[in-house]
Amino acid sequence: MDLSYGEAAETFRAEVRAFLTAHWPPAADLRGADLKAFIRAFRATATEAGYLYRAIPKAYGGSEQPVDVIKAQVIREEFARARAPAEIGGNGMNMTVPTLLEKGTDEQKELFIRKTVAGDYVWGQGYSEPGSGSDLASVRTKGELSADGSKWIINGQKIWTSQGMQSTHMFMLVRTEPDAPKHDGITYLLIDLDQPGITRRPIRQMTGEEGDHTFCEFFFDNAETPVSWQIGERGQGWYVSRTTLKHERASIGSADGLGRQFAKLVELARDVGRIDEPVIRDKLAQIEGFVLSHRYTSFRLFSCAAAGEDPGPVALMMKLLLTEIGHEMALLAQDLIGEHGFVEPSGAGGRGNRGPRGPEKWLDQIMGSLGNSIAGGASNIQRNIIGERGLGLPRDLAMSGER
Amino acid sequence: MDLSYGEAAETFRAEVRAFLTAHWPPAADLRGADLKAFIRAFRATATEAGYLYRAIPKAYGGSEQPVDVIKAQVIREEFARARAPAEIGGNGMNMTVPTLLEKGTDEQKELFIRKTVAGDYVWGQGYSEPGSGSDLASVRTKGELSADGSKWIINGQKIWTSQGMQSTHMFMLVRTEPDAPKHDGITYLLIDLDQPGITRRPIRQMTGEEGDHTFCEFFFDNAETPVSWQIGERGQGWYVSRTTLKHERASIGSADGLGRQFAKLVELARDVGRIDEPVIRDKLAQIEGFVLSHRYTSFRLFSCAAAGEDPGPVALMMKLLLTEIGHEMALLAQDLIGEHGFVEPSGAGGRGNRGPRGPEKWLDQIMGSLGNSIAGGASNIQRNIIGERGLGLPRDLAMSGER
Amino acid sequence: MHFHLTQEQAAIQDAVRGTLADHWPLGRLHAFADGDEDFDRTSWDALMALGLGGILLPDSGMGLLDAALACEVAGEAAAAGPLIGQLLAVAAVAASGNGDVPLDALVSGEKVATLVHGGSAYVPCARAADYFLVVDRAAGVRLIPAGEGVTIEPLKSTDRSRPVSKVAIADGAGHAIFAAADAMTARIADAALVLVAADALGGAQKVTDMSVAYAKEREQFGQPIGRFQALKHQLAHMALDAEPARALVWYAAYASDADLPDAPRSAAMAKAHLCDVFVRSARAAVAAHGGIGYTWEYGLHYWFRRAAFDRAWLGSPSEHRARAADLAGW
Amino acid sequence: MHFHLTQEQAAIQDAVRGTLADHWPLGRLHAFADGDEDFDRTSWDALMALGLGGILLPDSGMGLLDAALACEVAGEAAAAGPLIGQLLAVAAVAASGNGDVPLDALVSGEKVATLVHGGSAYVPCARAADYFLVVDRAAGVRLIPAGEGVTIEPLKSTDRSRPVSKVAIADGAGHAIFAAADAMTARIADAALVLVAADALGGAQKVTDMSVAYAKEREQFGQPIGRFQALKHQLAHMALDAEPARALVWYAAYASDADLPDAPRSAAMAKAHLCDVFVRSARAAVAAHGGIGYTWEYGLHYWFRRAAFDRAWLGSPSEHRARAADLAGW
Repeated sequence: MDLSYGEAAETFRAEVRAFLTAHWPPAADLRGADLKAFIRAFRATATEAGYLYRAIPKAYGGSEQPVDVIKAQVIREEFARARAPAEIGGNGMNMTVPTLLEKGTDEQKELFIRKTVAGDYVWGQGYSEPGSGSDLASVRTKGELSADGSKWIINGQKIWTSQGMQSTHMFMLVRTEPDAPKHDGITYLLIDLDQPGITRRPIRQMTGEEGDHTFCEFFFDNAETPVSWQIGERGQGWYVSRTTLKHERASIGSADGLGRQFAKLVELARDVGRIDEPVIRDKLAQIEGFVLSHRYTSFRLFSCAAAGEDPGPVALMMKLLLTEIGHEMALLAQDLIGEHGFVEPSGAGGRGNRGPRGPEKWLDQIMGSLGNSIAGGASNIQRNIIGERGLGLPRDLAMSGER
Repeated sequence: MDLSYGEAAETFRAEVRAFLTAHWPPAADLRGADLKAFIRAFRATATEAGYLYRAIPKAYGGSEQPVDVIKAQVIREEFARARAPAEIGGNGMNMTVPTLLEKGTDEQKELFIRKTVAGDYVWGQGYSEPGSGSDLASVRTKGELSADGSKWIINGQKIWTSQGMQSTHMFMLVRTEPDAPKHDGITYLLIDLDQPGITRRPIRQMTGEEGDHTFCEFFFDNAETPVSWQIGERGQGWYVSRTTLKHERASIGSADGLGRQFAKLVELARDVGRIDEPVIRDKLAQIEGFVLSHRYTSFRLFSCAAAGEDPGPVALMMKLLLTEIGHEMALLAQDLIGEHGFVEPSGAGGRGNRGPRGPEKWLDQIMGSLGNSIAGGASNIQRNIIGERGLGLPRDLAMSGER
Repeated sequence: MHFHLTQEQAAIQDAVRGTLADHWPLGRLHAFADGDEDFDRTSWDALMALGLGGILLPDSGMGLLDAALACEVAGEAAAAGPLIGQLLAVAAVAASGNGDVPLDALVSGEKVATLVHGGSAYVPCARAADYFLVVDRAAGVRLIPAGEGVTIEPLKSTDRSRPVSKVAIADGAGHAIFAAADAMTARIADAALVLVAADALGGAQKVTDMSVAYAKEREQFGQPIGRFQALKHQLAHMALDAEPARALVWYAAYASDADLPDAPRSAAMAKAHLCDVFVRSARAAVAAHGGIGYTWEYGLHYWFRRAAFDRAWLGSPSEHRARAADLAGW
Repeated sequence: MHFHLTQEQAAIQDAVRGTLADHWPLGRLHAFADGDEDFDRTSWDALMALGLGGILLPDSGMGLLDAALACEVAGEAAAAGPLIGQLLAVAAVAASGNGDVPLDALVSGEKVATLVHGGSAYVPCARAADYFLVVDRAAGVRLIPAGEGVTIEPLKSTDRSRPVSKVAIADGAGHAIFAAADAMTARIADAALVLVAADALGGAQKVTDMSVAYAKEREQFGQPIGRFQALKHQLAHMALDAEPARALVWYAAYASDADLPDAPRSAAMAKAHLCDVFVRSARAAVAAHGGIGYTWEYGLHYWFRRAAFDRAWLGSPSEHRARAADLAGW
C-alpha cells in the first residue's frame, strides 16, 4: 500500500500550482462586478488549461479531459489550498449535465450545458413529492400535452428541493401516462422556473432553519415547458432518472469533513472541561474507531476508482456508516454540551453571518444528524440496498413488485 | 400505590407458616426411599390444605381453590423460605394439565392428570422440528392411522425438548392431513416415550453443555399411540396447542432472578477490582435502569393480575426486555472477566456439582444470554408481536397468510 | 398490594389531558413558540382550575405519585408554564409553615413559582415568575420573590415550550425555607428529579404514539409503512424503551411518598433513565417519520427540544448515574 | 496511490484459504476441539509449506500488511497453531541478528514459537511450543526455549482452536532479544496488536458470511428468511460493522510498514475496534441463525470463542482505547 500519489501526480501538482500562482488571486482591491468578471475569466482560463469541467466536451464549454481520478484529486486539493474558485457545483453539474450528456439531444446539450457550466442556469431537483418519501416512483404531479402537442402542461407539487430559492430551472419527473404501470408512466422534463404557473416556498426545518438557503416546496399550476425539453422517451422518465455518471466522482475529500467534525467534538470535550473523564475518553475513542474506518475505506474506494477496479459492497455502506456515526456523535455532543443545550445557537443551521457561537452550536449537528438519515434516502432503504445489492439477499416482498 | 400484600394476606401467611412448621422439614436422618415417601406425603398434605395444585380439581388430585394471585404468591414465598417442596413444575403442570383441563376428555383427564401431579409422568414438548424454528406450524412429523384405525403411527423428528432425557411422555403436534392447509392438517397427540419406535439423543449446545439435563432430539420410527390419546379433533391440533391457561401464573418472582443476576454482576466488578472505574459504574447504572424497569413492571403486572385488570401491551414486552438486558449484561461481563475468559468454567452450563468457579463462570451467562433470544421464541418474533398485537400495526405481509 | 393506577388516578390524567387538548393544541404551541412570552396564562389557569396546584399540600390526600402523573401529561402535551416549580413551591412552603408567603395564591396558580436548580443560572419561565424556588442540596431551599435581588436575561431557548432565561439571584435574598441539613431539602431536590422523569416519560410516550399513528396512516410502495418489518421493529423498540420505564417513575414517586430508604437513589435512577429514553425516543421518532418529521410545521421537534431540556436540567444522566452508584455503595 | 489489495496479495490469501479448507475443515476442528492437543502439526506444516513463516523476514519483500492478510485468513478458518507468535518470533530474531536461535527452523515452521504477552500467564499452544517469545513493553523482548525455566499448566480453554495454558517463566531465562528501550520492542508489541486485529477481522467476516449464506438457504413461513426485512437489516449491520473496519486493519499495518508516526496509535485503535466488532458479530451471528447456531455441531461457537480470546488477549478494547486517548494527547 502507498498513500502517496506518485511522481507523475507531484509533477502535475507543481504545474497546477504554477498556474494558480500566475492566475489567482485577483488584485486585493477588486470588487463587485469587476471581481465577478475576474472569476468568470479565471474559470475560463482554468478550463482551457484542462483543470475544470474535465468530463464535459469542449463543444459545451468543458475541457474534455481523459478520466484521471488522481489528477482530479490533485486539482481539488490545489484549488482548495489556493482558495481558488473550482467548478460550479450543485445539481446542475452533478445531475443535469451528466443526464444530458447521456440522454439529451444535441439541441438540448447545446441549449443547457454551456449555460449550466457558466453558472447562468441553476438547477433544482424535482423528484420528491409530499407523501412520496423513499418511494420516488409514486409520482403524482401530472403532465398533459397541450392541444397543439407542443407543450407539457404541468400540475402538482414537488418538495425538498435544495437550492430551491436560487434555482432558475428544474429537472423533474411527471406522470404523463396515468394508466401505465407505476414505473412506465413517468416522463423526465426540464422546465424554466421563471413563469406565472410556478410558485415556490421555503420549508422551515426543525432546526428553525428557513430562508433562501434551505429546501423548498414548488407548486405547479398549469406550468408549461416545451415538448422539446423532454429528455428521453415519453413514459421512460423513471429510467432516465436512474442515469448517473461517475466521472471522477471518487474523492478522498468525502472523509475529511467527518474527520474535521470529530476533531471538533474532541475540542468540545476539552472546552467543557470533560476531556479527562474516562467515560468521555472511552466514548470518543469508540466513535473514532468508526470515523477512521470510514476515512481509510474512502482511501480504499479512491484507490479502486483510480485503478478502475470494483471495490465491491463496501461502496454501498458509506452513506449509512456516515449517518450512524453522526448519530453517535450527536448523542455524545448532547451529553457534553450539558446546560449549554438550553440555548439555541445563533443562526441555527443558517449559512449567513453568525455571532460568536459556543458549545450550543452543536445543537445544529445534534438535529442535523437526523437530517442526513432522511436526506440521504431513509436509512432503512440504505439497509435494504446493502442487504439486497451488497449481500445478495432476496428482494423485499412488499417492494420487489416495485423495482 | 402499596407494595404490601395487605392484612388478609399476612394472616394467611401466618397460617401457611404454621402449617410448614408443623409438617416440614423431615427428620435430619431421613434418607433415600424414606425421604422420598415423606416428601410425597408432605405434598399430599399441603394439597389437602389447599396450598398446592390450586388450579386442579380435587377429582384429579388438586386442591381446586378459587383463583387468588396474592395467596399463590404468599404460598410461593413461604414454601421457598422454608425450602419446602412446592408443586412439581415442568411442562406437565404448565402445558399438559391446563390443556387437558380445557380440551381433554374425562377419560384422558383421569388417565393423565393425577399421575402428572404426583410426578409419575414427566412430559416433554413435541412442537419444534429441525428447520421449523419460529414457524411452529410447519410440522413435518407424519401421523397415519393404523389399518384398524385404533392407533396413530408416527414417523419423523422433534427437537429442543427440554427435560428430554427425563421425560416419560410427550405432547406433540403431528401432520395427519398432508393435503389440508398448513394450520388445519395438524393433530395434537399424547404419547408414551417408552417404546422401541422412539430414540432420543441429547443436543450438545455451544456452551459444551450436554448430558441428562439438556435439550433432546427425538426420532420417531413407526412409533405408536392410541387414537384415544388424541386431544381435540383430528386436524385441529394447531388450535389445541394455542390453548394456554393463566391460573395464578403472574408472579413477582419472575424479576427476582434478574435482580440476583445483576447483583452478581456488581460483585464481579468488585471481585476483578474494577468497581471504582467510572466507565464501569456508569455502564452498571445504565443497565440497572432497565433491570429496575423490568422489576417494577413485574410488580405492575402482578398488581393488575390480582385486580383482574388488563395491563395492556407492556405484558408482551417482558420477554424481549429480559433478552435485551441479558445481552447488555453479557457484553459488560465479557469486558469485566478479561483474561479469566480464556478459561472455560468447570461444568459449563451443567447443573450438577461443580468445582469452585471464578469470574470465568460468567461465560455461561455470556453464551446463555444468546440461548434466551432463541428459546424465548426468536427476538424478531417478539418484536413482531409487540408491533402487531401491542401497537396495532398491520400484519407482516410474508406471515399474514400464515396466522 | 396495589402497583398500578387507580381509576381516580387515570381519571385525573384524562382530565389534565383533555384540558390541555382544549387550551394547548399544536396551533397554540406554534404561536407560543414564535412569540416572545415565556408563559401562557390561559392554559396555566385552565390547569390550575383542575386543582393541580394543591396536589402536594400535606392534607391533599395525594402525593408525589399524583404530581408525577400530572407532570407526565404536561410532558405529553409539551405544556408551557413552570408546573414542576409550582408544585414543589407549594410543597415546600406548606411544609415549612412559613407565613410570609401567600400559600393560597400559589395553590390557586394566581402567583407563579419557578424552580431554580442550585448552582445553575438557567431558569424556565423566569420572566413570568412571581417566585423563584431555589433548591440547592448544599445550601438549602429558598423562595425569592421576583424583583428582590433577581436579575433576568432572556435567552433564545432551545425548548420553545419552556423558554429559559439566565437568572442571577443576590446572596441571601428572599425567604429561607429549609436549611441544607434539613431532610426536606434533599426530599424536595429528589422530588424534582422524579417530576422531570415524569415529564420525560410523557414526552417519550407522546413521540412514540405520534410515530405509531403515522406508520398506520402513511403509505409507501402501496403499503402502510407500519407493515414494513424494519420500521415495525423500530417502533416496537420505542415502546419497549418507554413503557416498562413507566413503572420506574411510579416506584420512585411511591418510594418518596412511602418514605422508603431507596427513595433518593430511585429518584436519581428515574431521572437518568427516563431522560435518556426521551432523547432516544425523540430521535427515533424523527427517523420513523422521515422528511415530515424534520419540518417545523409538523411539530415533532417541540418534543425533541423538550427532551434536550429535560436531559440537561437538574443534572445530566451520567451525573445522576454516578450519584446512584455512590448511593448504592459500589 | 494504492490502498487496496494487489492481485498478488489476493492470491496469497486465496492460497492460505485453500490450504486451510483442505487441511482444516470443520470436521478436523471438531476432532481437535474434543482432543487433548494444543497444536495441529498437519495443518501447521501445510501453512508453513506456503512460506508464511518468512513473511516478516527483512528481505521477504513483504511486511506487516502481508502478515495481517495471512492472520486474517487464519481467523476466518479458526486455524490452530500460534501463527502470530511464529511470525513475530521470526521478525524479532531476524532483526536482532541473534545467532543463538535457529532462525531457519522457525522460518520453516519446524520449530514452533508462541507469543507471551508481558505480564500475562495465559499462553496459547504452550505445550507444543519450542520457543516462547515474551513481548513486554516494560521489560523488552526475550525468546525462551521450552524447558529452560518454563513451567506449563494446561487449562480447559474457552477457545478450542487455540488452547491456552498457564505459563510461568523464570526471570532472565532464555535469550534477550531487545531491551525495553529499544524501538523494536514497541514495534513488535504494536505489530502483535495489528495481527490480532486481523485475526478478529477474519473471524467477523466468517460469521457474517455464514449468517448470510444461512439466511439465503433457510426457509420459514414459505420464504428464505433473508427476505424478512428485520433479519436482512441485522445482516446488513453485521456487514457494516466488519467491512469498513477492514481498511482500519490495512492502515494500521501499512502505517507500521511505512513507519508513520501514527503507527502505534493505529495499532491500538485497530485492536480495540476489531475485537469489539468480532464479539458483536459472533453474537449477532448466533441470533441470526436461531437454534442451530446454538448447537455445538454447527460450529459457529468456535468463532464466538475465538472472539472471546482475541478480545481478552494483549489487553481489552477499553484498555487500548485509553492508550489511544493518551497517545492522541487528549
